[in-house]
Formats: sequence, C-alpha cells, structure tokens
Amino acid sequence: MANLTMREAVNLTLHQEMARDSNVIVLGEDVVGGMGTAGGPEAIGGIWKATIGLYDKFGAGRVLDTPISEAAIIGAAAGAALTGKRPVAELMFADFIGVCLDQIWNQIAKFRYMFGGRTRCPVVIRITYGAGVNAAAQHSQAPYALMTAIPGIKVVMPATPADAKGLLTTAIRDDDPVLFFEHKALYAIKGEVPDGDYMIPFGHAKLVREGKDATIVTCGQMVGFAERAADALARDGIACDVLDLRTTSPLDEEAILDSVEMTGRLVIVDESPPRCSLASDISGIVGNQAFAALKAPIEMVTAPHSPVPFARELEKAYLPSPAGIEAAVRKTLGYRSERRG
Amino acid sequence: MANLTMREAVNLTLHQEMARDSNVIVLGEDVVGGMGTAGGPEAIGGIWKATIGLYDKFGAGRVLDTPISEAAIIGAAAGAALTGKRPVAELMFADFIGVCLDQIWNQIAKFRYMFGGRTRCPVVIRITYGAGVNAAAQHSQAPYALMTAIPGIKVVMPATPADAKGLLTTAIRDDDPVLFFEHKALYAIKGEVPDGDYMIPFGHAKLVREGKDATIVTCGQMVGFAERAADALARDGIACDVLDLRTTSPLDEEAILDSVEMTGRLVIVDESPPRCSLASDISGIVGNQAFAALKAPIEMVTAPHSPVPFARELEKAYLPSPAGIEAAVRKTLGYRSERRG
Amino acid sequence: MQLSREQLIRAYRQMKTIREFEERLHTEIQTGQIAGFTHLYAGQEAVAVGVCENLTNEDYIISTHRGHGHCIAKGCDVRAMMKELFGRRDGLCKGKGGSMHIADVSKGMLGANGIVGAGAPIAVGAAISAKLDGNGRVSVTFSGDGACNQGTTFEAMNMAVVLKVPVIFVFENNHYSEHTGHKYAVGSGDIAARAEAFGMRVWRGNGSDFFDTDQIMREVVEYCRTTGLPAAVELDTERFFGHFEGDPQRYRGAGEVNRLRQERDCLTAFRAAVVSANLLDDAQLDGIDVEVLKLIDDAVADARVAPPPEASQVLEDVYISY
Amino acid sequence: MQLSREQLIRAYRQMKTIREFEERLHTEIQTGQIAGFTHLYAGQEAVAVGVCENLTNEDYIISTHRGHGHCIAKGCDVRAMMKELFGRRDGLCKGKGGSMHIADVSKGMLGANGIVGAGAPIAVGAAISAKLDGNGRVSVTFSGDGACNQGTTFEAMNMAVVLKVPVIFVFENNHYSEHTGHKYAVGSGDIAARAEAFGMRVWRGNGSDFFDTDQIMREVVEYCRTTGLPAAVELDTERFFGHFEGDPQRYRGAGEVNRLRQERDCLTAFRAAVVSANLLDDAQLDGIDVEVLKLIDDAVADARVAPPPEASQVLEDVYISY
Ligand SMILES: Cc1ncc(C[n+]2csc(CCOP(=O)(O)OP(=O)(O)O)c2C)c(N)n1
Ligand SMILES: Cc1ncc(C[n+]2csc(CCOP(=O)(O)OP(=O)(O)O)c2C)c(N)n1
Ligand SMILES: [Mg+2]
Ligand SMILES: [Mg+2]
Repeated sequence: MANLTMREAVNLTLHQEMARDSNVIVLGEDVVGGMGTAGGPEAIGGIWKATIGLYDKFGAGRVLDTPISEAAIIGAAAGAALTGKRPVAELMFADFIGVCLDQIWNQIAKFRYMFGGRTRCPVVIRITYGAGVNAAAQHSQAPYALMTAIPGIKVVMPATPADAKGLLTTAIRDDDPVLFFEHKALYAIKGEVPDGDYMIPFGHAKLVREGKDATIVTCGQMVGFAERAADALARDGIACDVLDLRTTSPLDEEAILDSVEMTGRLVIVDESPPRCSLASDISGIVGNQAFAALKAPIEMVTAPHSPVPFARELEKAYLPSPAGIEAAVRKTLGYRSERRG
Repeated sequence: MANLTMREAVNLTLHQEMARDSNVIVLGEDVVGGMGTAGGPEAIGGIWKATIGLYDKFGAGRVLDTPISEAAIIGAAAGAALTGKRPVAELMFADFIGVCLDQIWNQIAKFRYMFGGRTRCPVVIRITYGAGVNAAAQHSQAPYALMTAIPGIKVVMPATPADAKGLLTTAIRDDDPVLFFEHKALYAIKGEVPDGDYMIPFGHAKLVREGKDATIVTCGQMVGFAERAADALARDGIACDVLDLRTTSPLDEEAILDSVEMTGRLVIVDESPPRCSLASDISGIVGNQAFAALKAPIEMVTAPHSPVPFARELEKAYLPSPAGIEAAVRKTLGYRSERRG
Repeated sequence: MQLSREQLIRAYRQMKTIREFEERLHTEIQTGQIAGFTHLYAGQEAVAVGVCENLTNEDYIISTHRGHGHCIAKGCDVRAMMKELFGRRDGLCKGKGGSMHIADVSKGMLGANGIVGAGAPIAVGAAISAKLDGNGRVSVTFSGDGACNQGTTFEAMNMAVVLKVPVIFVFENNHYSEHTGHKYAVGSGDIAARAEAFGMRVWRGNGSDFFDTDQIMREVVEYCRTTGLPAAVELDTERFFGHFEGDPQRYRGAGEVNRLRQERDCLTAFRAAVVSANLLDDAQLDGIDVEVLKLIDDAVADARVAPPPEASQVLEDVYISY
Repeated sequence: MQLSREQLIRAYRQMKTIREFEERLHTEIQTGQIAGFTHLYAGQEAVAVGVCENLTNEDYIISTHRGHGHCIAKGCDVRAMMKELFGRRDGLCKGKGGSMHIADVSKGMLGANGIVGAGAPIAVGAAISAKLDGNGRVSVTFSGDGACNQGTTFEAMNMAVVLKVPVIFVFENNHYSEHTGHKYAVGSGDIAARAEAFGMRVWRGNGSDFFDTDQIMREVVEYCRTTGLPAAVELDTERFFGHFEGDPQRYRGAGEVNRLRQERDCLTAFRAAVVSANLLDDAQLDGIDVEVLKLIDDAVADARVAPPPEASQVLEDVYISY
C-alpha cells in the first residue's frame, strides 16, 4: 500500500502498464510538455501531471505529444488500436468531447459492430471532468451520461485513488474501448493504493456505506458527497447503503436492485443536469425492475438544467451538495404511501 | 388545408418564413445544389429537397450552400444569429452531430447564459434523423436524448406534416436556439396542413388517441407506431392515451402526469437505445412525480443497446415495433400489484 | 512502363473487377434487393488500383463512403463483399456494415466510412503503429474533393507532419462533392497546395490514367517507406454514376457522363496503352473480362440466395465482453 | 506614421490599460480572491489594439481563452470586466462567464471562448450578417499558433473563401500553445501559408510593434471592407506570463521572460518611437500611465466589495422563454 493522490495513482498505473505491455502508448496535448521549446521535453510533464515521467522512461515513440486537434487525437488512437496498439489518449477536459464526438461515437464505439465482430479497438480515453474549480461553462461539465448512452463503449468513473489504479489497469487491458473519467476536483485527494498488479472488474459497484433505511447510488466526485450525507444521517440514526457504481457502462444493476429491494427507498446523485441523465437512467431501470419494492418515489439529486456558472456562489448552487443529498434521503424516508394499486 | 408530405410542409414553411422576415437565412450542404457545376445552382435543390426553390426565390445572399464542414456551418449559424440573423442550418444526418457537437453544446446552447443574459442566439438547426431506411450505423441514429439533455436549447420532434409546419414556424420565430428533428422515414408521409400562418406552441403534447386503460408517450416516427399499437389494442377493447410530445425540451410534464394519474400505467416508446434515453428521462420524472398513481412498472420500449445494423432483418429487429409496443401495454395491464407499501 | 506482364494483368483484372462489381450493383439496386445508400466507384478504378498495387498486404488503407473499389483493390473477398451489400449473414461484415462500412481489417482495409473526413486521423493512427513496430508499413487514407474541406482532414495532415509518420493522403478529385462542384467548395481549388502548406511533399497526377497513378504512387510509397514521413497525392479522376444510386444528376452538363465514359475511362485507356505497346493483346484482356464477369455473376447468384442474419444477431458484436 | 496625436494617445492608453489590467490580475490572483482559470494577455497588447483601432464600434470580433486584451481594445467596460473576473453579480456577464467567456455583444465583442478554435466559424457567421446587411462591417477572429491546428479554424477559412465574406483571421503567434513550442506543433511552422492555401490574401507582421500591426491592419481592413473578401494576418508576438496563472513555465529558456520584457515590449517600443519622433513626450505618456493605474485601482476596489450573485440566479438566462 502507498498513500497516493488520484493523480499519482493514474500516473503510477500508466507507468506500470507501459512497462508491462509495449503495445501501450500514450498520446494527447502536452502529455509530454515542452516539445519544441528551450526548456525541452518533459519540462512540464503534462498539464494534469498524470503523464509525468512517461516520456523520459518510454520515449517519443510511445508517448506522443500532439497538436491541439482532439478529433485527430482520438482518431489516431482509433487507428492505432485497430492495428494492434493499446492507446491511452488524454482528453484534457470532458467538454472537448464536443470537438471529437464523432471519433468516439461513430467510429471507436461502432467499429467492431459495423465490421461484423471481426476487429477490436482497445482504446482508452482518459477524460478530466467535472465542476468545483470555477472553470465555468466550457470546462466543468460531467457528460458521462452522454457516453453511457453509447453502445459499444464502456464508461469508468473512479472515486478514489485505489479505484483509479484498479480500474485503469482493467481499462488498459480490456479489449473494448473504455472512457475513463477523472474528476479534476479529486486529483489531489489522497488514499491508500494497493501495490503491484491491481485490477478491479467492471460492472461491480462498491458498497461504501451500509444501511437498511435507504439506498444512495452515485459515482465519481459525488461518492464523497454522498458519504458525507450518509455520515450526517447516521448521526441521526438513519443508515444508508451508499453504492459507488465505479462503472456506469456496464452498470451493476444487481447491486442496485438488491439494495433497493432491501431498503425500498432510493436516492440517485448525479453531477450532471437532470434531463436524460444517469440519474434518470437508473431511476428508469429501478422503477421498472424493483417496482414492488419501492416504498417511496425515487429521488434524483442532480445539477439544475443550466450550464455551469463561473462565480463561486453560483457554482456552489449548481453542484449537488451533501446537504441536498441528506434532504433527499429525509424526503424519501418521510414519504407515506398512498398508492392506489 | 393542403395535402402535403412532411418534406413539402418543411419546404413551404421555409418559403413562408423567409418571405415574412428578411433576417431568416438558410445554410447547409447542398441546400442549393449544383453550385459550381455545369447544371448550375438549384439543379438538384437540396439532397432532401426540403430547401428546394429557396435559392431561386431568395438568392445566394440568404441561401448559402456550404462546403462539407459541419462545425463551420453550425458555427456560422451561431455567429449570424448573434449578429441579428435567424439562421436555419441544415444538418444532413443527425449522426453528423458528432462532428459539430461543440458548436451546439458549448457555444449556441450556452452563449446567453455565459454572457449573463445579454445576448440571444436564435438558431434553428434542422436535423434529419432515424432508422428505417437501411442507412446503417452512421446514418440512422436518433440522438434526441443527447440534445434534450443540453440546457439552453429546445428540441422539437414533429410527427406529422401539419406539426412540421406549425412547429417549424414557431422554431424560426423563437428567440432561443432550437434543434428541429425531421425523421427521414416520415419525409414522404402525407397529411393535411393548415394554410397561412400556423404556429404550434412548444411544450404542449398532443393527445393522438384517447383511452383510460394505459398511457403511451412517444414522439417522432414512433408516434405512428404507437398509434398502430393503440388501434390494434382498441380492437381488443383496450383503450390507450397516446401522447405525441411534439417537443422533448421543453417537456409537457403536465400532460404526461395528467394521463398517468388517470390510467396508472405508462409505456414510453423511444427510437434510441435505452441508456440515459428520453424513455428513462420520462420514466424518472413520472416515477418521482406520479408515484402514487402508478399501478404497474413503467415499461420502456426502446432500441437495444447496440449500433444500428445494416441488413433489413437486423434493422427491423433493432427498431421498436407496433407489436412490441402492444406487448408492453399488455404487460403493464397484466401487472398485479404486490407492493409492500 | 516498368511493369511486368503479370503486374499488368493483375492491375487490369483488379480494375475490371471493380468496374463490373459497380456496374452490376447499379442494375441490382434497381431490383430493390439491395437496401440502403450505395455510392459507386466506377470511373475511379485507376486510383484504387494504382494505389493498392503499390502496397503490400500488410500496409493499411482507410476508405470513404465510396469504398467498394478500395476494398477490392486491397484484396477483400468479392463474394463476401457482395453478400455484405445484400445484407447477408455471412457477408464480409455479417450484414451489419453494408456499403458504407465495408471492411476487412485482416487485409489492412480499415473500413469504408460513412462520415466524410473521419478516415484521415484513423490513418494517422495506423501509421503510428507502423512507425512504432518499425515494420516499414505505410498507411493510406483516401479522401474526396469534398472531404478535403472537413476539419479532421486538416488536423490529420498537420498531425502526420508533427509526428513524422508514414501516412499517404490520397485525394481523389472527381470534381463533385455530392451535387456541388469542387471549384465552388474548395477555396483555392488546389487540394495538394493545402497539404503542402502543412509541410509535406505532394504529388499531382491523372487519376484516370493507371500508369500515371502507378508511377506516382511508386515514388510516393518509396518516399514514405524510406523517410517515414507523410505525403499527399492529388489525383484528377471522374465518377461515372451519380453521387449515390438514385441521384438524378441534374448538375451534370449535357452529355457529360457519356463524354467522360468516352474520353476518361481508365479501362479503355489501359487497354489502348498495353495493346498498342504490344504488352498484352485484346484476346488476353477479353479473357480476363470473361473471368471477371463470371466472378461477379457468381457473387450475385450466391448473395441472392444466401441466408439473412437472425434477429438475435442484432445484439452480437457490440462488445467483446460486457 | 500616419496617426494623429489623438490616435496615438488612444492607442497608448488602450495598450497600457490592458497591460495594467493583466499585471494587476496577476497579483490579485495570488490573493485567492479570483477563482478559475485565467490566461493573461500581457505582451500581446499591440495586436489587440493594433487590430481594434482599425475597427469601428460596429465591427465584430471573436476572441479566445486569452480574451481580456481583445475585450478592452474593443471598448468593453473595464470596471464591469473586473467585476466579472471577481465573479460579481453586476459583472459584465453577471458573474456567469468569467475570464474565458467574457463578452459584450453590444460592443461587437462576441466573446472570449474556452474552446480553442471555436471562434473562427462564429466569425464567419458574423461576416455573413455583415455581407447580407451591406453595412460594410468586417468580422475579426483571433487565433493562436495552437488554435491554428484545430479543424474548425481550417473549415472556417475555407468557408470564408467559398462564401466570399469579410472575415479577418488574425493569428497571434506567441510561439507557445500551452507548454508546447509552435515549431513543434505547427506542421510547416508557417501559419499564414495555410491561410494562403485556401485562396485568401495574407499579411505577416511584427505583433510586438504597434505601428507595424496598425499599418498592416489598415490595409487588411480596407481590403476586406472594399472587396468583401476574407484575409489572414500572422503576427509575431510574445506572452509575458505563463499559459495560465499558476504555470511554472519550465519550458521557457533561462531568462527568456526577462529578455522578452526587455526587447519585445510593445509599450516600451511605442514610447521610444513616439518620443524620439517628437509626437508625444514622456510627461504626456506618464500622465496616461497615472490615469490608467487609477482606473485599474478603482476597478479592483469596486470589484472587491461588489455583491456576489444570488444562488437563485443559477437558473436565470438559460432561455429567453421556456
Ligand atoms: C461529416 C459528413 N458530412 C456530410 C456527409 C454527406 N456526404 C456523403 S458523401 C458527401 C460528398 C463527399 O464528396 P467527396 O469527398 O468529394 O467524395 P465523393 O463522393 O466525390 O467520392 C457528403 C456531403 C457525410 N457522409 N459525412
Ligand atoms: C478544443 C480545446 N482543446 C484544448 C484546450 C486547452 N487549451 C487552452 S488554451 C490552449 C493553448 C492555445 O494555444 P494558442 O492557440 O497558441 O493560444 P495562446 O494560449 O498562446 O494564446 C489549450 C491547448 C481548449 N481550451 N480547447
Ligand atoms: Mg468528390
Ligand atoms: Mg500561442
């Protein structure tokens, strides 16, 4: 075990996987840093420092610093994957999916299907996402629902440094394309990270708090928020299951349904705006498959239907909060059934 | 009244609105057709023929044929709208959202918000979408959920020629950005279209079949499918409310909730794959707000979690069918409550 | 001409196979048996074949929405291709891809592509693999005069120069993007000049002339293999059918297609050249024609009766494991 | 020099205002009062001012992530800008936009933009409006040496040529995109040549020299206004701070920033030129300096105590009606 930030955990995993498999390559904007400058390569080591040291260790052939051309970055990753590599592309901000969606949605996600199963495209796209650092409307979004909606890709949402390592290892070794979302507000959070080879299977949610009164389902940055809410509720004797999904595609329906069948009450916490969101997705599945078990309406705690604002006060109002989650749990607990049925 | 195809209704509306307001301009690939050829402009009149005759009538200044550069098309529409025009841009296939998402999602949808309410961006983007013509994975998608999820834009889904006219008129005169989805399999469908100035307000669903046994909510091409299912069920004495949403953003929650409160049973039909879909969106809203009224789990009839396949047999299996909708209604009617409560 | 007799025969057979494949599709489509959007390559055969004859089986190509010619030229199985277009279970892509996504990665054919401009960055990626593996392979991306206006094409060219990878940008200028003339839609009209502005070497040639194309491609492929650098080629060519099947082609000048078929047919030109130079004779070429026609006949006959996919297959091949 | 005394004073005041605005932000940001990502424009003032002094209030500009300078040069209210950066309710964008989205459409400033390359197509749209309205306006889009590798920039250039609209592509080559040198990331290294390859006229100049920039822009704006055609300008310039505030700038050569501040400071050069030519004297310029500093002082003092937005405002301004 080592005590690492999520940023360090990601970096360590990239080092380990590149050392393990010479087909793993890394590409993106400033993933080296300092190319073509007096300071020289690795002078900065990646804007997020997640790729630091890779260039020194593995060289320019496997660590490719690219121009500002996201569509070409993701497309190049696709082409390298179709021809035997395991590229790990970095998208500096999730909002930039806007300029490269085609390569994710219409190319990478569909190759295997369109080609009748006769190819594989093991691309990993690491994407920094989320609000909380006042980066405003075009650098703060959390578009994991948009990605979860796409058949053909897997979507990973680590909430801790250990999970970042375990899930990124799995992602890199996976033969399907994987989108790996790293929350920028979590980069500096520290945690114990297992040494050596560490893989976490996809599609298995993690129970981070246990309790029979209500179920809270969430992922990414919101896991910590939900834990704070659960801890506050626990002080009032209210015990919640808190499920960290870890991956939203595949989704661990079993774990969610098992918990809801026990508690009868569900709160879903989602950092994105509400419409066609992961919150509504899970609500739809649970409402359909655990209908009889539900003792109260499913509550969804999401961002509002608005872009992400800049000012501190506004961004705070935008993001779901531990207090908001707590209130939602109390609301669902306060519900008294008047169902006709 | 005139009996027109949806394609003709769209064309007529563009003619009327361009005649009415000189700020309305049209742009897109081959919206004129024949530019720089021996056959000359308007030789073809738009790949979908929806823009035919506009160039002859309104000239090159207002009908702009563009290179194959969707990001620049949508961006140019944005810039024209910020500076006083009412551009109507044509995106030839909804799948091409992949190459211009940024301009829709991060620019057009957010300008007013980012600029503190001190501007408007009245762009209309006409988008041809949907499966049913064997156009395969990259020319058949129905990504209205992706657009519905975006705060700052409105999403319109006409199901009939009359609605196409009434809703497109409203869209062009609206001061907010509007995405207008035209189903390619509906283009040749005929219907009565009101003459003259005809506007249909956004956010008002249309009840196309009435019945107290179950509610079917849908939009676009699926409206016709749902009607066929409802008609078949009616022959067995099962009467359904069929709601055509007309716009998915804004969403007519009232109409949906009113109907579900009466019937207690809801089937949502959605041409897209299931995850984070419009179906799940509505399921989440109804499950939360009409919980007590629900007598059975909400059923969602969607495409599977797969790309759109090419072969006829596969595409048929991919698309929701009237028979599948019928089965879902029967399933919800057959449900006997065993809720704990 | 530096080509052996075998090479000439092979080149002719390939071009002829593409031509007959497309001509036959054109008639089959009228019968309503083939669904979807089909873009025929007839007229441009000298490009596909002139390029691919200079490649090995291991080199990579990425194609466009107009992909049948590139597929055949790269060695894809013609019968499996035909079945794919008929939407059959044992089509090249199990009936899932169709015309716009026909592919055989095992042949280095990384797919037709329904998204104009999407192929170019993917080709850069294949060239990254080639460079890293040090196997001397090159990667070719075909783009039209329309595709050369798509942002991805430019990004890919710049990235190829920056990363110094052996990708060849082949621009097939057939003067039309859908129904729009290239003089209208391509800023300066000069596609190769754009590539040059990114700092790569460019070539220009007559894409309706197999020998010119072949000659240029020999140089280009040699250049890219030895330097590991990207290059671009603009080839002037003609399409003989509409943009897609069903296109009324009113944007064409009067008699334009007939004239092109008379004056700019790469097959006619090839035959004239090899016969007049006494390299092959008409009887030999006619013999190939017969064989090719038989191949296409058989492929169609096969495809017609081949079984369709099962409905359950719709959910196969989305993931390797999920 | 063809500029009047008033024009010289105005230009100096504008450049100085930008400089002091940015220098002050640099220190204010250390205090932690200003949130988010901030990209400072100091060093590049001659570009913004050299361009905008040749525009009218009615002409349009689209800016980048590094937008303060363009904003000020186009006449946006400096106090409201400062409040915006402090995230205040009556900031230029009500605290919703912040540094990367600062805008004032009423001044023809169509926004800073956090997405590299997004501005260029939008500028084409503004030029479409200008052309249609026949009002002689032009539209300017600023792009960096990094942005010139983004697909949208190319698409916009081609489209401007095709549609024949008066948009001016101003490329500010400050030699870095984030931490990467332009020699590495820009294929040929020659940005203007790319624009030229699309078929538009191009100019090149010294963007650290106000007079050179002004002179070129006079020609370019005149050209675009009269012909209605697009044009491009590549201006060589320098940024004095990091890419964003907080950037350790290890990619810089030893002493690089100091040297640039010594040798390539547009304000120093301007002062030397006008004083030595006896057009303005040091006292006059010093007087402007004092006024500018006071303006910035006041703006900061104001912004510090201005009220923040209400939480409820998060849902305002998403739509006009919904
Ligand atoms: C991104 C995108 N935009 C538009 C289209 C529609 N479309 C298909 S082919 C085509 C024209 C392509 O022209 P060109 O590149 O010259 O190729 P050609 O058809 O001549 O072979 C267009 C506009 C598309 N498939 N993808
Ligand atoms: C589409 C997109 N990709 C990447 C970024 C991150 N980013 C912000 S500024 C920048 C560098 C821009 O360089 P340049 O265009 O030269 O402008 P400069 O910073 O020098 O003013 C990058 C990569 C972004 N904001 N948008
Ligand atoms: Mg063409
Ligand atoms: Mg720069």
